[in-house]
Amino acid sequence: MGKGRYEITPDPLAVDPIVAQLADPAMGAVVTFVGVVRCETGGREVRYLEYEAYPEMAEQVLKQIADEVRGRWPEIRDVAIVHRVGRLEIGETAVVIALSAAHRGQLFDALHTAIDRVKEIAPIWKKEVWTDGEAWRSEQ
Amino acid sequence: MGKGRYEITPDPLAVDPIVAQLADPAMGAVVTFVGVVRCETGGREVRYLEYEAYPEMAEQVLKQIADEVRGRWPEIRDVAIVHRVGRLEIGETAVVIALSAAHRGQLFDALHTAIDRVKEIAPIWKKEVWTDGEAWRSEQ
Amino acid sequence: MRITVKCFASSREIVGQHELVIDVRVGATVADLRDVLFETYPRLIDLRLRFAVNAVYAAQEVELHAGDEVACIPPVGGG
Amino acid sequence: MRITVKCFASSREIVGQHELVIDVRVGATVADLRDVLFETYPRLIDLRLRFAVNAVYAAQEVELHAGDEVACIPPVGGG
Repeated sequence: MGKGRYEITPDPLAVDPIVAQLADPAMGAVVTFVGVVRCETGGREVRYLEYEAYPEMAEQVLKQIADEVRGRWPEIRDVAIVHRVGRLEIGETAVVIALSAAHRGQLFDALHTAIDRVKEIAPIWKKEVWTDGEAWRSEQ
Repeated sequence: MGKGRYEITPDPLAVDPIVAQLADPAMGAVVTFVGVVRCETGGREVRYLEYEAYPEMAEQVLKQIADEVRGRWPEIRDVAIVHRVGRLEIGETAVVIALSAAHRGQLFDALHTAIDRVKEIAPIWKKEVWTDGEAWRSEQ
Repeated sequence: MRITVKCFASSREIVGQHELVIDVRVGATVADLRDVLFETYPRLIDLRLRFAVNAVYAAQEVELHAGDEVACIPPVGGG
Repeated sequence: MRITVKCFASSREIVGQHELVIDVRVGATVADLRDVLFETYPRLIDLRLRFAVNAVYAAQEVELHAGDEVACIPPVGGG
């Protein structure tokens, strides 16, 4: 319990290996959030995204987010947050968050909070490259 | 949008192929619920589970659950619910639910509702085989 | 008229088989079929069974037709 | 004393490089370093920058030490 995984990687992301990593015999439920590159943003056609991170800090912040979530919902057994960086095409996965517990209980609220916090505080940046320009974008 | 997938299968389940099946260029977020066989239930040690379904009806009911969820949260783009049957060992996946949307928005509440409804109405039964006995179990 | 009855999980174990063919009078309802089943297999009475007709949950007063498939639905436990 | 400054995303593009080494007086704070950066690269002023010291978010009044690594953190956009 609590092996965790908090990682910034240039490699393509898959959900099953991350879920497998959380496995323990008392785990009965896993929820995941998968963030995917969309073809459109604010009415503009996206060609691709470019993600950049401050990896040493980002991995610490992802772990901090996991600690926040587990502090607030103690029934959470384990948390993994993996974020990709580099150029990502439409349909590619930018982030995977996985939370495990014995029972489904509070997993849904915890998952919602985890992705909100990643977007709020993790030092990761996204440049949108449109057909007619580009910009660094934030939800803040 | 709305290709859907509602299936009862004896085969092992993986998350990534189900997420991939929901993919469309305007999809930005997917959430999944993965139900896993636990080693323990109500203080009893579980040896394995035996799932049984009425497949023709169960697949219709899974589609009905997806329609309910999409009716209540219209921003949901697509839904997949796949449930395994047969003998499942500790750590094996019994059910995968995946919901996609353009943005994360209401995905978390919708996912919570979807798994609750599967447990409530899908004609699928679970026999727990403990070290000291067995019984058909329901949350109802 | 002949009705196919499908039994699952605990009801299948009590009946001893997955499928039965039962004769009921024309105009019989789900409740009438249920009473036949309860008479033949009294242990079904404790199961809190619901019934489906042709793969759709059906109330006790639903009228059956020749060739219908009725399913015994003990409390479900998916997920 | 020498401070390493790491720049990311829009701040990296404005500065033109990922890493700077900047000399500040002993006892200088994050705010002092920020002012040096703003004087040299005035376009940073519009970015709503936050700062991290040794990979932890730091308030403006935090005092720096020789060898610290300060990061310019424009509004983040992960996920």
